[in-house]
This record gives sequence, structure tokens and C-alpha cells, in this order.
Amino acid sequence: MSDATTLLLLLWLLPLASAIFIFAFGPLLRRAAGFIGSAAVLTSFGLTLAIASSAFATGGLKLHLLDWVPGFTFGLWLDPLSLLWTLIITGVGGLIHFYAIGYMWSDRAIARFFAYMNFFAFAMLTLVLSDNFVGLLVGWGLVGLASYFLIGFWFFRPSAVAAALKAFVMNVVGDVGLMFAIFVLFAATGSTAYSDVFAKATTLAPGTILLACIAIFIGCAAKSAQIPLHTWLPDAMEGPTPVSALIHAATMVTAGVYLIARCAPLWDVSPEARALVGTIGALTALLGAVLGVAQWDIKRILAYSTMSQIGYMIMGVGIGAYQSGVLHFYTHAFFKAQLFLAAGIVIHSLHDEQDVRKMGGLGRTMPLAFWAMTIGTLAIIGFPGLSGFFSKDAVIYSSLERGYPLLYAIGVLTAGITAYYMCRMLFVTFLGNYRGEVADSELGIPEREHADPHVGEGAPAWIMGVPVAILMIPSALAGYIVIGGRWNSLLAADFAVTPASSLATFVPEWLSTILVLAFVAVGTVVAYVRYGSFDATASAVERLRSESMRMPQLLVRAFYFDEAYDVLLLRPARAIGSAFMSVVDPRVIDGAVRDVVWLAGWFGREMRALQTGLVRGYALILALGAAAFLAYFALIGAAR
Amino acid sequence: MSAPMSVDVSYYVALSAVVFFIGLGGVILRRNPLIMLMSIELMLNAANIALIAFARAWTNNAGQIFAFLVITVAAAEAAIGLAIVIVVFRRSKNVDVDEVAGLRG
Amino acid sequence: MIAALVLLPILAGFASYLMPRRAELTAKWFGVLIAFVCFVLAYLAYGQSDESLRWLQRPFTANFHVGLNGLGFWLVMLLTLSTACALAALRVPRQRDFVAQMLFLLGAMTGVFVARDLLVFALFWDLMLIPVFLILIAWAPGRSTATAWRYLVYNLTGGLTLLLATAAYGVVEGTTDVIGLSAGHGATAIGAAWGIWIFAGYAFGFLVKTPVWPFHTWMPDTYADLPPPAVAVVSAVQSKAGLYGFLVVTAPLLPEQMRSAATAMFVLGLVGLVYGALVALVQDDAKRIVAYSSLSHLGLILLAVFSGNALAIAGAAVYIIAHGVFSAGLFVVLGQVEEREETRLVSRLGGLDAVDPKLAGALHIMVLAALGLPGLGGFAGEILILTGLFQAGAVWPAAIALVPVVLAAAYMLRLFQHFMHGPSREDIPQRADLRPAELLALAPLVIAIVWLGVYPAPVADSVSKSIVTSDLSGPKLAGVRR
Amino acid sequence: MTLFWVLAILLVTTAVFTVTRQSPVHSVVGLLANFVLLAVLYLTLNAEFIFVMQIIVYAGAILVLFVFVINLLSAGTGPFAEGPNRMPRAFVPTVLIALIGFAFLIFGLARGALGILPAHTATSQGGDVGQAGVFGSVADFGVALFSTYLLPFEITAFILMVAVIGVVVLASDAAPSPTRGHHVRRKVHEREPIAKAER
Repeated sequence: MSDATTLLLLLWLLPLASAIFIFAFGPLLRRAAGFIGSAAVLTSFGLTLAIASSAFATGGLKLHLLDWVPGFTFGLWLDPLSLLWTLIITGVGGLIHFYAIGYMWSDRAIARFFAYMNFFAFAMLTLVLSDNFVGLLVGWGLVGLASYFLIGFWFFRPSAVAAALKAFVMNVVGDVGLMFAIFVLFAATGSTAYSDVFAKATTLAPGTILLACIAIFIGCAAKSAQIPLHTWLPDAMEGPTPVSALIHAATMVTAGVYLIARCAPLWDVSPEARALVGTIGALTALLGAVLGVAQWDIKRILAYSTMSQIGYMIMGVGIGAYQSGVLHFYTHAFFKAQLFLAAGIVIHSLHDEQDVRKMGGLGRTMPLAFWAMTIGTLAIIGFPGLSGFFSKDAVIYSSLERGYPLLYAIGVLTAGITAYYMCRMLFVTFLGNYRGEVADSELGIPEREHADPHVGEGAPAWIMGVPVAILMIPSALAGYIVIGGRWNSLLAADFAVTPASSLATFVPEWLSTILVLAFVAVGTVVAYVRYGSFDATASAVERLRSESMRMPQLLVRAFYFDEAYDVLLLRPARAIGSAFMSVVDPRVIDGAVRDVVWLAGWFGREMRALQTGLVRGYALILALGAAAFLAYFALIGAAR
Repeated sequence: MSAPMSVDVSYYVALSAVVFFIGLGGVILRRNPLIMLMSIELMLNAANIALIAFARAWTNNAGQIFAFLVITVAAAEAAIGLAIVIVVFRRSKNVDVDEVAGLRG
Repeated sequence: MIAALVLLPILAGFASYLMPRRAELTAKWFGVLIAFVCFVLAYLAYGQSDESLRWLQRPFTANFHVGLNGLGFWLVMLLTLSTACALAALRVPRQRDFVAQMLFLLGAMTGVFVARDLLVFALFWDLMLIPVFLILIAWAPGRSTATAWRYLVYNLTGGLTLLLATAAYGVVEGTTDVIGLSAGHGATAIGAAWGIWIFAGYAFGFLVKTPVWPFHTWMPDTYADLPPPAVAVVSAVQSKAGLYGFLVVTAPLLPEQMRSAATAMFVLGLVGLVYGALVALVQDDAKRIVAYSSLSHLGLILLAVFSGNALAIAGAAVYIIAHGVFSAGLFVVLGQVEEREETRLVSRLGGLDAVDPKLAGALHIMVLAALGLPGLGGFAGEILILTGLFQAGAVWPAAIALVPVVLAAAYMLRLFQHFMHGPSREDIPQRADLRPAELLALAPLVIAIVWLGVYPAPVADSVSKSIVTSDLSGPKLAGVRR
Repeated sequence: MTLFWVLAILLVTTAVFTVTRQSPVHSVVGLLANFVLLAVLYLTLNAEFIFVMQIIVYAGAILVLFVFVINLLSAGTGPFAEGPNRMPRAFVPTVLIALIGFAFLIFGLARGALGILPAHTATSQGGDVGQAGVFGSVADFGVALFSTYLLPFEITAFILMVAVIGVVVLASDAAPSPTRGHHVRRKVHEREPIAKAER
């Protein structure tokens, strides 16, 4: 085992060791757990940097771990793609860990929280470092578990418990899809290792590939909140805000992007899979943006924006523009973490108030949060020069390049809507006057359950401030990595180059950029007029109230996806189960058994008539028997 | 007694059957337990006729041995049977077999 | 040594009656000690040569032949371990008598798994009913004997057909000393006319014991009424006897019949798989939820057993052991909850995590293993089985079998969350958390389930040694470990 | 041959007489005649020892037992069969069954289907009655009884012992009282006066 592989093993296991340690000694550690946990993840980040160069060697860095049965072998594999994810997980993840020390400062169960967070980092590393599909699935499932733990962290809240259950079950649906993909690929290639499967990708039947791709995509859709498996994501905001940042920005939800990028050799040979995944990605982007317009909860707005941005990424990797999709993941990780952490500061300062209608004018009192949020918002809407500009533009344009004009149109439209609702959030939260003292009813807020305040005071401000400040730098500048084609060459080992379609020559990139910017500008201006201008901020209370009242139910209820699941799946399953329990088991099956028992009893009762107690009657029957014997021997005996 | 069997064994078997069925008829049709017991003795003796005729036909004395065993068993059976009749009579002052139906289901 | 494994617990069971009735604690730890000694003995006896004693010569040859290897070894390990843990972790009224019965059960079940002669197998098969029946009679809530009789009648019917099949096998083949013999033994000698009846006799016994839908209706009541340590052992090990029988008895001896019955068994397994999951979704009694989840999981193993695919059968072995571990763990933890809260209805409990975090953690691990969380034992078995099924061409069964995987997540977490999460309930007693001894008793099960999830290769290997797969269709398990 | 026919006819006649008499005493007399005739028949079949046994055990012992019991039960027909006949129409079926069974036997004998005849026509090794060392002689019988058939013989002895004990138990005063058992189902006590009158 060379030094590099030792370090690889170490960086993978370090968060797990830390998680177990914290879990075992939690009550003793209390806040120290936060520092230990952060240190573990940040050390992993350092180790990753130390061995980063070996990932670019031919074939990457490999480490064989153990075997189950033939075809089921496990190992670690660090190549440029997994290196990128590892860096984000440990780097951004580490910063979020550190931030969480402040956020969870006075929570009684802070140690448990950090055990979960470290476990989450470990699961995510397993996912991206695995060199085979089963290991990936293990990571995939553990990530789902960790997110379930973290979403349901405040388990005394019924809503958090329900959200955790929903997230887990949806993720299991994804696991099951991935399992099915493993069946298909194992049956076709006899192996679950990436290298074996991808080597045979071109020789497989198109139907097999398509089936495998669809199954894989079910997994991605569940984890990355794509239609129709997206409904868990907004509910997942029940977790503490650092959890939202960790899950929604840096890591978990982008696992689907990673998987599709990882399975590029499969997508490369299946145009149908490309079309399907690209379309769903684009639709998700649009849906997320539209639903983001109707939200008032700051974290739910960010959640829908995440869903929308992931839609972009999935569209990008789905249609074969892997570099663009992965680039958007990379920039998104920074600015979305930035947005969530800034939102966390706001929520923290306002004692758990998440409704933007109750905010306003916070720009003056919370300058750090304001600037962080501003940079994040500008980045996400694709303001020229900030990181999101490079990546989003690349994704949108690549859809044209690959020959999907319809997806291109959706992408451009979505960019405009994104600008609108993100700016709306920014303006409503930070401009105008503070509305915290205004009564709920005056703002049109329906009656709600007040969450008990759990975020205590007393944490040094710098603990939460420093990560936010650090993140500002990459959120703003991360996009410049593309200059000079360096980005594409970094990932060259993972992706084959696909030729561009003729549409690209028709509409050059600069033209497309201008088009997108035009839409973004329109969205921003509309948001400014409605929420940011002097008139709007002056009459904010009245405006917000009327808007809350007039909000279409279709949007508030998120197109009735939850209700549809309830009516179509949940209730029938319960009804069938109840019927089995109360009818089939006791009546049909046990009934049949009871009938057999009754039959035996009936036979006995009928036979009682023969038992007359009359000796002479028995003798008569005996005589019959004797005669029958004689008859038998007289008739049959000769035959012998 | 002359050396070869003067009468074919099947005649003895037939005779045995006739006596057996007469005894059986007695058991079925008579209600007096004493006569029923006697009928049973008749049936046992019918079986003995067949056994001894076969023994003679095969010149194998196993048949005779078994006839002897039958006689002993018959003696035991008669003793027990008569004792039962007495017990029943004592208990009910009445020895009608149709009345002794305690085993009725 | 192997025979001692059977005799020791039975003799110790009788010996425990020598203790005074009031020595509850002594009796409990005596039982734990004996079970643990058996565990160590079994570990030491692994792979030792068989022991045999002449028994019958007419009407067929039968020997008192015992051996310990392959899947049987792992089941004996599971049995002794779960007995020790269950006895140590829980309290039962009239502890001394209970320990005696548990030790009888331990001995009888060990007999089933070490038997290398069909008649010995059948003997212990019926013997293991008796302690469970007596426990049901004496410890059932409300002293109701209905469950006990139902258990006995169902399982005796199965035992009867099994005994008849054994007798028929002996008469046809001339010997019953055949378990674990080399490939193809008896496959040619038993003609179609006898073979199908012998197989039917065995299959019925195995299906009832497992139980497989639709022979399962005795199970939920039995599991609900048995005291927790007993149900842990019964669900962990006794329910595996039928599947073990299919793998070790009928698969090598009656391969033709196994193949021809495969379709029917697939249907039963699949129906049970979905049926159990759906019922578990709506049950209120936690023990019944686990009981129906067992129905679902065992249906999956049945599919694997009849798939004739080496990978699936390896997965079946893993899943048999893993299911044993986590169902034992689940029932033990549920017993601990019941000890504290005096109820096990999911609608009555809530918020225990706040006061009993250790208890919640233990239940969490078991629940997660049961729902097939990757990294724990259930997942390893599940994925091997399903991949094998798919590889064997059973595409639709494999696809249908994925639905209960999702349902399992739903009903298992429903159970957990209703117990542990949500707001604390005022109307239930808030008792102390797990004591160190109770926690320690659970530790082996937790270690086992993690170990099975990370490195199941030894168990997966065991089938290639004890079970002849070459007669079944599908690729062989050659050179399992590279 | 003639002897056989004579004996056969007499045997059947006495048997019919035995089962048809109303009075048990008459039946006993018929049975006595039957047994004696049977003994003669055994003699014609070289069964000397059985001949003797038949006279001593049956005619001598068993029948005397019957006579004693009849005496004990007042020798009358009174206590017997005064209840309703529970099988009033049994006569025809019984006779029918008997005839059918007999017919099958004759049919079987005629076909040779019963396989009862020796392969060779019996050539007798039997000597005259009273001669020693030949088939049917008492000595021959005795040797067989105490060598080859010793175990069955011992078992009969055991059975006789059991019978003796059984009779003693049954007939003693310690016999189970009528109040404890439920052996007699009908309300026999209602008819008690009749029985008393007979006494």
C-alpha cells in the first residue's frame, strides 16, 4: 500500500472514526464534539489536497478493499471526477461543520448532531469514492440514512419526524431503482465494478442500456429531487439550517449529478436516455423556479431554488454536456452553501423566524448576512462575472450545442424566473422596514405552529461569520476556472468529447449569453419594481397581505404532488393491508383451516350413529365383513 | 382309521362354514346373553373343524396345536363372558343385551 | 463434541429444575452461561469429523449421525448467540422454569441443524415444538391456550407429513443417513412416483414451519403471545429451519422435484412478500409488525432457495443469518420497551428517544437492518438474492420483490418513529434507560449485523460447502474467494 | 364318507337346535350334543388329543359353567330380553348375509380359488388311533406342543391366568358400583320391579 492509498483510506475513514468517537463519548464532549467533528472533516480535506495530484495519473488512484462473491468486490477509486466531489464534500462540508458549531451552540444534543454530520460526510465519501455500483449503493443508502437522521434531528417536532420519514422512503425508492440497475448490469456483464461494466458498455444491447439508464435515473431522481420524486426536498427544511446547507448545497442532492456523470459511458451510447434525462432535468428546473415564486419561507425558497438548479445540472449531464453540468455543481456548491449559511444567520438572529414576510430591512442590522446573501443571489441568477454566470450559461448553451432547442428554451425561461424569485427574496428580506412586530394576520400569514426556540445565544459571532466570509470568495470567483479550457482538460480523463450539433453554429455562444442576460434582467427588474422599489417597501405590509391572499392554491400546494401520492399510493396500500389483516387472514385463510377442522368434527358426529352400543349390531357388521372377505378370496384369489 | 383321507378337505371347510354362520346368526338374532355366548362357542368350534381338517390334509399338526389353543382361549372367554353376565345382572337385575348400550356414541 | 452440543443444553435444562424456584437471577445467568458455553463449543467444533451411532437396521438403515459444518454451523452459532443475548437482556416471570424450557429448545434446535440423518432430523424437528408449546401454554398473556394449540396443530401437521416423507424415503432408498452426502445422491434412485410425494411431504412441513403464505396464520398470534426472549429465538432460528431444510435436505436429495416445484414456490414467495409488507404497514402491535415483516422477508428467501442460482443461494444463506440476527434483536428490544412501558402498540407510544436514548439507538439499528439499510446484514443478503434472481432470468419476480423493499422502509420507520420520536407522551410511564448489562447483551447482535453487512463472504461461502448447487440450474459457485 | 355325512347332518341339526331354543337350558343340552359329535369328527381326522380335550374341557368344564350361571340367574327366561328389541328386522339380512357368504365359499372351493388344498393329495402318514409315533398321536402332539410351540403354549397359560384374575375381580363384591359408572344408559331402574318379581 503506497502512501497515497494509505491517505485515501484515511481520509475516507476519518469522518467515520470521528462519528463513532463522538457518538460513544457524546455526553462528555458536548461542544468539543463540534470542534472534533469539524477537524476530522477539514483534515480529510487536507488529505485530499495532499493526494490530489495522484488522481490525475492514468486510471486514477485505486485501492482494493474486500470481496463478497465473484462480481461483488469493493474498493476505492479516486479519479478527477470523484476528486472534485471529495474536495467539495470535505471542503465546503468542513466549513459548514464549523459554522454549525455556532448554530447548534446551545442545543442539548450537539454531540449527537455532529456524530450525524460526520457520518453523513463518511457516507457521502463512500458514495463518491467507491469503485463499483454496490459500494455506490451502500454510500447512496447511508447518505439517505444520514439525511433522515439530520432532517429528523429535532424529533420532538411531529413535522420534522414526518419529513424525515418522507425523505427516507423517497430515497429508498431511489435505492431500489439503483438496485434494479445493478441487476441489469450484473446480469449483462457479470460484474458490478465500474471498470468492467463500462468496458462492455458499447457491446451491450441498446434495450439493456436504456433499461439500466432509466433505473439509474430513478435513483438519481430520488436523491436529486427530480420530478416526480422531488416532494421530500422542501419538507426536508425541517432540519437545522446547517443540515440544509450540507444536504442541499454541497453534497447529497448532487449525488445524482455525480452518478450520471460517472455513468457517462452508458449515457454516451443511449440517445433515448439522454433525451429522457435532459427533459426531466429541464422540467424540474422550471417547476422548481415556478414553485419558488409562491413561497414565503426563506428556507423553502432556497430549497426550490436548489431543486431548480439541480434540474439544470441534471439536464447538463443528461444530454451529454458533462463538463458543463459538473461545472454548475461546482459553482453551485459554493453559492448555495453561502445562501443557506447567510439565511441561517438571519434565522438565528430572529429566533427561528423563517417567514420572509416577518423580516424586512435587515440589510442595515445584519451587514454580513446581507452581503453574503447578495453575492449568493447574484451568483445564482448568473450575474456576469460571478461564478454562476459561467456555469449556468454553459449548461444552457450546451443544450443547444447538443441539439435540444426545446430544452434550451426552457433553460432560458427558467433563468428569468430564477432572477425574479431570488431577487424577491433578497428585497423582501433586507430592504424596507422590519416587520417582525407586525401581527401575523396583517401579513396574511395563516395560523401556524410556533416552533420552540432551540437556537440559543452565546456563540461567538465569528464562528458563524468566518465560514460565510470564506465562502464569499469562491462564490464570486470560482467560475474563472473555465478560462482557457482548463476545466475541460481537468476532467478529460472521465469524459469522451462529443461533437457539437449544427444548431451551435447557427446561434453562437455570445448571442445566447445576451439572450439569457436579457431574461435575467427582466426578472430582476420586475422583482425590483414589485418588492425593492421605494413604493413597494413603503407599503410592504399591505402588499404582502394581499399577495398572500391571492396566491394561487395550485402553486401553494406545489401542484398537488403530495396529495396525488396520498390518494394514489398511500391510501390504497393501507386499505389493501387492512383488508388483508382483517379479512383475508382471519376469514379466508384461517377460515379454510377452520373448515377443515369442522369437517373432521362433522365426520365424527356423523360416525356416531354407527356406534350404537348394540352388541348384536356390531356382530352384524362383523358378519358383513366376514362375507366380504370370503367374497374377496373367492373372486380375487384365483387371479394369483 | 384308514390311511388316505376319505373325505375331501373342502367338505370339512364347508361344514365349518355352515356351523360358523349358524353361530353367527345366533349372536346376531338372540338377545339372551347366555345363548349368545353359546353361539360364540359354536363359532369357535367351527373354526376348530377347519383347523383340524387342514392339519389332517397337510399332515401337519400345527392345525391341531392351534385348535388346542382355541379351546383354551374359548375357556377363558367363556369364563370372562359369564362373569360379565353376572355382573350386569347384579347391577341392573336385567340381562338384556339391547339394554347394555353404554358404549353408544 | 457435536453430540454434546445437543445433549448439554437438554441436560442443563433438567438440571435447572434442581435450583430453588425463587433463584430467578441465578437461573437466568445459568441459562446465559450454558448458551454461551454452547456457542464456544460450536465454534470449537466447527469442521470436526462427524459422529455416528447405529440406530435402526430395519426397515431401513438409520444412524444417529451428527455433523457441524456449512450453513448448519452458522445457524447453530446464531441460535446459541441469540439465546444467550435474549436471556441476558430480558426478564421473565418464573425465570427458572422458563430457562429450562429455553435450554430444551436450544438443544432440540441444535439437533435439527447438526442432524446428518433424515430420521434424526425429523426427530428433532418435532422435538423443538414441545418447549415452544409449553412456553405458550404457561407464559401466554391471560393464560390463553388457544395460541398454543393452534401453534401445535399447525406445526404437528407439518411435522407429520415430514415424518411420513422421511419414512417413505427410508423405505425407498434403504437408508436415511444421507444429509450432506455428495452430489446427486438419491437423485436417480427415487423415481418420479415416489419422489413427488416425498418432496411434497417435506415441502409442506418446511412451508408451515417457516411459515410461507398461506400457512402463516399461526405465526402472528404465536409471536405476539410468546414472551420476548422466546419469540426472539423462535423467530430468529426456528423460522429458518424450514428454509434450511429446503437448502440442505431437499435441494441435494430431490433436485428434480425442487425444479418442478419452483414455479409454485415462486408464486407463494412473492405473494407472501407483498402480503406481509402490506399488512405490516397497518398493524398496531409492534410484535405483529415484525411478524408480518418476517413473512415478507422469508418469502424473499424462499424465492432465492428455489431460484437455482448460485448467487441467490449464497444470498439466501447470508439473509437467513442476517434475518436471524436482526429479528432476534428487534424482538429483544421490543421486549425491553414493553418491560418499561407495559405496552407495545405503536398508537400508544411516542417520544421515548428523549428519555431512553440508548434504547432508541438499539431499536434504530435493528430497524435499519430490517429495512435493508446498505452496510448492514439485511442489505447484503437482499442484493445478492435479488441480483441472483435477475441473473437466473426471474426478471419479474426480482422487480416485484423490490416493492416490499420500499414498503419495509415505510413500516419499519413507522414502528420506530411512533415508539421513539414525536412529542413525549404524558400518559405513559417514563422508565429508566437501558442498564449496562442490557446494553452489553445487545452488543453481540449489533456487532454480528454490522459484520454481516460488511463482510458476508464466510456465510455466503458456507452454502457451497454444505449445499450441493451443482444439480440446480445456473452457474456454480466455484472459487468464491479469489 | 357316510360317517362324515351323518356327523355333518347331526352337527348342523344340534347347532340349529342350540341357537333357536328359548330356554338356555335346552340350548345347553343341544350344545352338549354338538360338542360330543364334534369330538367324534375330530377322531376321524386323527386328532386324538383334541378329541379328548373337546370332551373334557368343553363338554366337561365350559358347559357346566354355563349350567351354573343359568342356575344362578334363576334359570328362567324372565330377566332376559324384556326390553324393546332394538334390531327387530335383523333376521332377513342376517340370513341373507350368511347365505351369500356361504355361497361365495362354495364358489371359491369349486373354483379352487381359496388355495387350501395341498399340492399332492394327502397321503397319510397317520396310523390307527392310539398308535404311538405317527401323525395325530398324542405323543406326536405333545412333542410339538412342548418344543416348537412352547411359547404360544406358555402365552395361553398366561391368558388363562389373566382370565382367572379377571373373573375373580368381576364376580367379587368389589365390582364397581352402579352409581359411579355410567355404563347403563337407559333408565333401568324403572324396570326394577319386574326383575324383583322374578327373584
